[in-house]
Amino acid sequence: MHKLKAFLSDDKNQNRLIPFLSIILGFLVGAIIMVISGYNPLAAYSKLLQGAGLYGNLRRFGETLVLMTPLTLTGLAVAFGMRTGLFNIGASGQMLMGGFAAIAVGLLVDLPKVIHLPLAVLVAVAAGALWGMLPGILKSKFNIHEVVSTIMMNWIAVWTVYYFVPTYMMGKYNTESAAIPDTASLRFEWLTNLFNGSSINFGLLLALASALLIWWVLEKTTFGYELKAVGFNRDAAKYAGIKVNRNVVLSMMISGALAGLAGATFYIGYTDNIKIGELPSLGFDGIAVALLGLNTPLGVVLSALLFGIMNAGKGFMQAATGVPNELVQIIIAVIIFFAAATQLIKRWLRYFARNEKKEKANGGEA
Amino acid sequence: MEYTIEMLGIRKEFPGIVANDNVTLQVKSGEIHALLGENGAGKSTLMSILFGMYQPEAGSIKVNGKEVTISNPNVANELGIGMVHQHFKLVEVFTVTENIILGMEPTKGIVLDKQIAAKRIQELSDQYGLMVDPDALIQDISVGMQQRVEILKMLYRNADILIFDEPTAVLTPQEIEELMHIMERLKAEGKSIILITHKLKEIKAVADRCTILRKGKYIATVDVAPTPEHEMARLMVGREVNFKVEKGPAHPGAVVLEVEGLEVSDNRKLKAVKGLNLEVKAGEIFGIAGIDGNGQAELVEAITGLRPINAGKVMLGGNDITHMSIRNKTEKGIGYIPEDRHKFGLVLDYTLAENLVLQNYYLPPFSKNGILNHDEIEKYAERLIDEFDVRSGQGPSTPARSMSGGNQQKAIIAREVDRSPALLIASQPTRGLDVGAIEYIHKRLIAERDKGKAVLLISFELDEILNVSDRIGVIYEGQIVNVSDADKTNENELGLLMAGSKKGGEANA
Amino acid sequence: SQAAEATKTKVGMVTDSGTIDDKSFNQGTWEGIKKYESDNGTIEATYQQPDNEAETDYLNAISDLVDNGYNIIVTPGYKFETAIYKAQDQYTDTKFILIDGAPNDGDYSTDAGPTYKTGDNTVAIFFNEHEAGFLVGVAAALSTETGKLGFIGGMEIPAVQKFGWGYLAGVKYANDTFGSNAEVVDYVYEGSFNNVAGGQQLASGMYDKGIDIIFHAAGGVGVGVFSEAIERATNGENVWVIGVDSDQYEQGKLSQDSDRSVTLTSARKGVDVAAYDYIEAALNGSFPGGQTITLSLADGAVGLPEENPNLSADVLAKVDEAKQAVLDGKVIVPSTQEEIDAFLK
Amino acid sequence: MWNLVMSIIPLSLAYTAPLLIIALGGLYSERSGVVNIGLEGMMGIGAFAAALFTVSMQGTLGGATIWLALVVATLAGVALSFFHAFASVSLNADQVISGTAVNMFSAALTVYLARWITGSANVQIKRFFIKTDVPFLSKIPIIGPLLFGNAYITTYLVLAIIVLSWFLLYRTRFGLRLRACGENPHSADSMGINVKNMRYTGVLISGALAGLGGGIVIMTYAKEFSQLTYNGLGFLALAALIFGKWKPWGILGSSLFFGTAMTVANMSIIVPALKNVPNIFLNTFPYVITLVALVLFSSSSAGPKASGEPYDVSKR
Ligand SMILES: Nc1ncnc2c1ncn2[C@@H]1O[C@H](COP(=O)(O)OP(=O)(O)OP(=O)(O)O)[C@@H](O)[C@H]1O
Ligand SMILES: Nc1ncnc2c1ncn2[C@@H]1O[C@H](COP(=O)(O)OP(=O)(O)OP(=O)(O)O)[C@@H](O)[C@H]1O
Ligand SMILES: [Mg+2]
Ligand SMILES: [Mg+2]
Repeated sequence: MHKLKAFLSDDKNQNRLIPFLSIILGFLVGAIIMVISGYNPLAAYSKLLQGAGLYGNLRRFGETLVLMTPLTLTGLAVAFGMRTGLFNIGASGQMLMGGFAAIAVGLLVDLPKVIHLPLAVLVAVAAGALWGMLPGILKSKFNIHEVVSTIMMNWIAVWTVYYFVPTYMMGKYNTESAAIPDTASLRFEWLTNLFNGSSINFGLLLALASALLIWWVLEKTTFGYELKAVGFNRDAAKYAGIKVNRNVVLSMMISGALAGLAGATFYIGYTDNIKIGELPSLGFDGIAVALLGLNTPLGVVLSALLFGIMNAGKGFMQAATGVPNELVQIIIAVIIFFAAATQLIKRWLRYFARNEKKEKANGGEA
Repeated sequence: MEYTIEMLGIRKEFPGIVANDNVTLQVKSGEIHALLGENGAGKSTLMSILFGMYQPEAGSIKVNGKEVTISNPNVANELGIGMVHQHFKLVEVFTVTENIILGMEPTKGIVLDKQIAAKRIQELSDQYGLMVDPDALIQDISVGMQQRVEILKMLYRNADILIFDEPTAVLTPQEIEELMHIMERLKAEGKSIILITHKLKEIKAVADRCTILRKGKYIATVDVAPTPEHEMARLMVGREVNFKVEKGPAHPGAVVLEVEGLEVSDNRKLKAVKGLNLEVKAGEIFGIAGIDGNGQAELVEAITGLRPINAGKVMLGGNDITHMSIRNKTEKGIGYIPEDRHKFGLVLDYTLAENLVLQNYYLPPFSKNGILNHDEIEKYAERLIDEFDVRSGQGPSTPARSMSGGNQQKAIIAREVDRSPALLIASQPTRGLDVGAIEYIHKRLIAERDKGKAVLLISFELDEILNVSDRIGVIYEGQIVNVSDADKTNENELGLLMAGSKKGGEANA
Repeated sequence: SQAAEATKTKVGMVTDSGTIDDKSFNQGTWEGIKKYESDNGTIEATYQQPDNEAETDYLNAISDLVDNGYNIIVTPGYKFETAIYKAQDQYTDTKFILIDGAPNDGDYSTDAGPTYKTGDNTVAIFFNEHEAGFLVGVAAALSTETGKLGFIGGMEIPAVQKFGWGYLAGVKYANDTFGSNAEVVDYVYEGSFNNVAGGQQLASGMYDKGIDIIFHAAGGVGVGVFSEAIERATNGENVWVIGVDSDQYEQGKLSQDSDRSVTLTSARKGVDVAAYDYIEAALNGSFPGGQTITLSLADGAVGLPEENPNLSADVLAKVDEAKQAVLDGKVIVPSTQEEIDAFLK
Repeated sequence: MWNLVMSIIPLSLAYTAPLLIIALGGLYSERSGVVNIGLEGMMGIGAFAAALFTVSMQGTLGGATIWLALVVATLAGVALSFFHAFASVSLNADQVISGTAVNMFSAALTVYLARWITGSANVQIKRFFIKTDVPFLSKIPIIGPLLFGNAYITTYLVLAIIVLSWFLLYRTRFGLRLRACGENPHSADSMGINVKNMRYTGVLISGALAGLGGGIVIMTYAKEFSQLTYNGLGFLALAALIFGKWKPWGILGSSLFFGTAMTVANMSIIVPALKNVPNIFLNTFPYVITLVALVLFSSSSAGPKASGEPYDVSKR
């Protein structure tokens, strides 16, 4: 028991425990709300997990992974920005532009899949990077806060798609593009079959590979060293001969590229076409994913998985138990809140550890 | 004799360290009481406790004989205790008046009455000869004036017990002298003063008694007048300290740094360096003496590349480096110990090891093809830590933020010196450090010189300039107005030149 | 009662881009289902509101329902066409009611276009929105005092377009037939279904131009249109809105206790009735599986509301005349861009 | 042309008012040293509370309902902002995370509650503010009809709050202290100011104003609460705050600028002269013009120095 106590009072362990405790607390609050509104929380959570395929339904689990895919990438985009001192609130717009570009390549050129698909993905990445580059330049050249410029860029992206889709790549209706041909799709027959017909796509592997790559860049390369130095202390980075302005632009571009890739996985892996007039909320969800994942690549992957499970399972939960799916959003918000309130949880942990100590002391006396 | 302040048996722990261990401090009313100790000895901690910012784990505090609990700075203020912190606590975008009245604002109805406040401040300023402009913005005034604002804050609150935590570390010699006068005037008005400083000369000049701490423990309290400087230093460090900088004659070689007609602007786009000429030779230490704000910072930043050059030429070892990037200049052989170590010198959120490779992380063996070699970096860090005696809790993986100022400075020096650049620029390298550390740093600079490197030393402290340099240039209003050999000049002459009294055509650099 | 529970049929609905309470066809459909539930007590209903609008989202929502025993599924909106195309084969024991669309594979890569197939377990239902639009067009042309009319669409989706074309045709018909002299001065698509402020601003601009009747087919944008009209009417101006989908008379009420409404009339589209009727059909064995059904003025599925307090008797009589002309086939209301272009010439 | 201007300006003012008051809310929070990403959520809960209060009370309370609804909206904003304050100030939490949680929480909770309480997430009200001409003032030639014609009374409430805020922040003891906490909490602390209390106050005021802004949206142009209420107004306000350089008059300027650009874009489709301009230019106009303005008027002015940093006594 006192091993546990010692474990709990160590600051590093506490930091690692916090996300998990936050999740538990989030579900607890969700349970309380359900009890108040007259639902059975255990049944609901069980159905939630069942809906996400955690009881062995491969197709459903595939859908969980599908939902996790773009979130991993937008989460990485935000986290990467944060690590380098930038708050990229424009992942949504970058993602939209990435997806738009991928769809455009998918529809407007005709190539065999081995070329067509990689081309579409690369163009998506480039488009996202471009959409991130402008705020980067505005920041480094004119000192314009990236929060303002990326919010503006989000809306510019929406209206750009709004114009170009009906004009150049209209599907059956004015409000959406045609569906992309199979040659530009991230889906593969064998992958779908592997997961019993789920819509899982190759984007998942791209997302996981990106996470690995970002981890490697940040931790193992001189480039990552420079980016982080700029994020922590611009003046010192400049002193060390690092080109700060160039790094700000590059960092926004990489962040945008990740969001652009998210767009590719979403629009040519998942929806197959693009609809006008909407900003994907996944970019904003990426903020939550990044923050819950402590802005580390592994953390982002895990928290995106959590989001994926929650989102994939909530419809099933609602159909089975009647619990409105907004509850899942509430739970996620509570989890994020506790993840922010680290000090509160640490206080509780310390309190717990101290009580343990007292008990032991009392025991020793007796 | 009645004590105004008594701190008895004070103990304060921080994670992993006992900052104050059974410390006693007794201050008589109307005296200037110095507090002496190495970096990290626990002086600031003790004062923070007295000012109510920390709570001690053990011990008691008496003010004018009455036991008190100082739970926060408000309580301290009410007890008549005021503090000038080591790092100024000023709001940069506020005016002097706003900073002083903050927390005790006079109002007319509900409207702030700044006129009344400004008048009162002007009066106080005149009374103590502080010379501040109540309407100036803090960000626009000199460090010396900022400090006088801090003093006014205390006076405005009628404090009787004034704590100065290293007030002189950031001041020019003239400002220090003024401050000493001010302190004496305050003492004459019946105020008690606690003065923290690493400079024994200052203690000798103004203090009545001195309490010495070492590694968190109380060592002694001595009367200053009969105690010689080296004795105080010995008590503080625990061994004999050598004050005289030991150095042999210089053997100057070829010109390494040559600056010609340099013009540079400051942050407000005003000309700060105006056609400056300068030459530094291999194997010599060239000291630049001058009062803060005469273009020193801009000169150094221009040479290192941190600031754009408007006109003129900078040559290094015969190559024109005027418009080279910072990185290129560094590679061509410039090392730089910056004045502001937290702003430029360190990435505080990086580990010590990461900071030690800040200038060469991209070179082998620390990286190859853009990939870092953490093992090599760690090995290198261990060597430097060992060689330069950088002390820290967790070795190479200590976060730089958690290191003491002295050790942070040592880390920077280790990094810059170990690269053995042809030109080493040291800007205020010993500011805020204790005598032991200063001694060490001076030794390293001289060792570089003896290796045949050029060293450019910028300092506001004439002692340091005179002791360490081989040649001395005086900077005044953006120009080097005089150059002389260190052994052929003296404090008086330099002081006059620095004040601009003897500007002449002798700029023969 | 346990036994009764067990015999209840589970009916599920999936929303398309709007929410369940969008005051448009999602809400209308759901109200039809709920009405059936409370009228008959033989079904148990729920709905799913997916986060995104991809085919996959719809298929997942459908599978969530099917896996939980829902075997009648109602889906309003053309966006479901491809999802139902797949689902109808995948879940053969489930009955699908697709409103506003016909199941197809969405493949436009060949010149032949997509393959359409309405499975035996599916019924596809269309509405002649243009006929409703036509009637409100006639009503508007006959009611305007300034002779200036406006139309605000949301996005250019088929249902909205058909309402708009019908409206244009109705105005022209009234001018030609009944001698009115009205012109649709502004005919615009706002570009979204959610810009409330934009709706208010557009409406304000139109009313300032002298337009006194605006027909909206724009969801949340329409909320702003009503907002502006109500304010102007309260200030004594004579301005009107024509509602869409359901009878929006209540929405147009000036205030809590006022009996005045700015809703001139509404272009009704009976999704609620359709949902109700085809659930009934599915339960009593008369489900027209495999059929594509178009509900029209003749079926009473589209048209004006029963009550139109703001239309004069004269106008109502003429609208009835126009309606009769459509029913008799004397007027073919245009339902495509080409047809409307020809009609207006 | 004149008619068009007469149409556009009053509408711009109506649209600007909520944006302005929400951005001003952000100002209080950031001036006290707490970044507030949660403005959108606070706006939303204010909107929801106003709508819910009005539907339940419009029958009994009569004409006072609409004013009380604004009060309720304000209080709801305060209540939600308390969580942000607690996390950011008492727990030294990451302020961006906490604000993000507030946004998610508000969006989900209001819809959940609306369905639970009213059976629909679409809460329509039947008492609201009506645009009218301000007596006398609207008769002034030229500026009368522009500034005082066809306006919501709430717009003047908002303008009054702006003036009051300027006074409060720059002319009173409270303002001096609040700003000190956002610039240098260590300084404020050493002068005996309770930094935590000031920051709580700043965040709660920000919740109040954002909530009020949401209330104004509902009680003026929207007249119903729905999920559409969360359409990014809070984020735009954040942009207006930064564009306005964290100053009351700056925010007034940036909000007006943005509100007008937005109105022009919305109205453009019924201006005959603009009929043939591709919609992409009209629709992106407000955003592009804002970026251009930022470039033209860019300067090094940054926000409150300590904004976003938890106050930790032991950190220097
Ligand atoms: N907030 C803190 N948390 C952890 N350790 C601290 C803290 N403040 C001080 N210390 C540690 O306590 C010891 C004493 O520090 P203190 O600031 O009192 O030294 P000092 O005598 O003022 O040094 P200097 O001459 O450098 O100003 C140091 O080892 C320091 O690292
Ligand atoms: N939060 C902290 N954790 C660990 N050590 C701390 C912390 N805060 C302060 N310290 C340490 O406390 C000591 C005393 O702080 P102080 O303000 O006196 O700085 P210092 O050592 O004199 O540095 P400088 O000369 O740069 O001002 C330093 O060693 C500093 O590193
Ligand atoms: Mg100290
Ligand atoms: Mg120090």
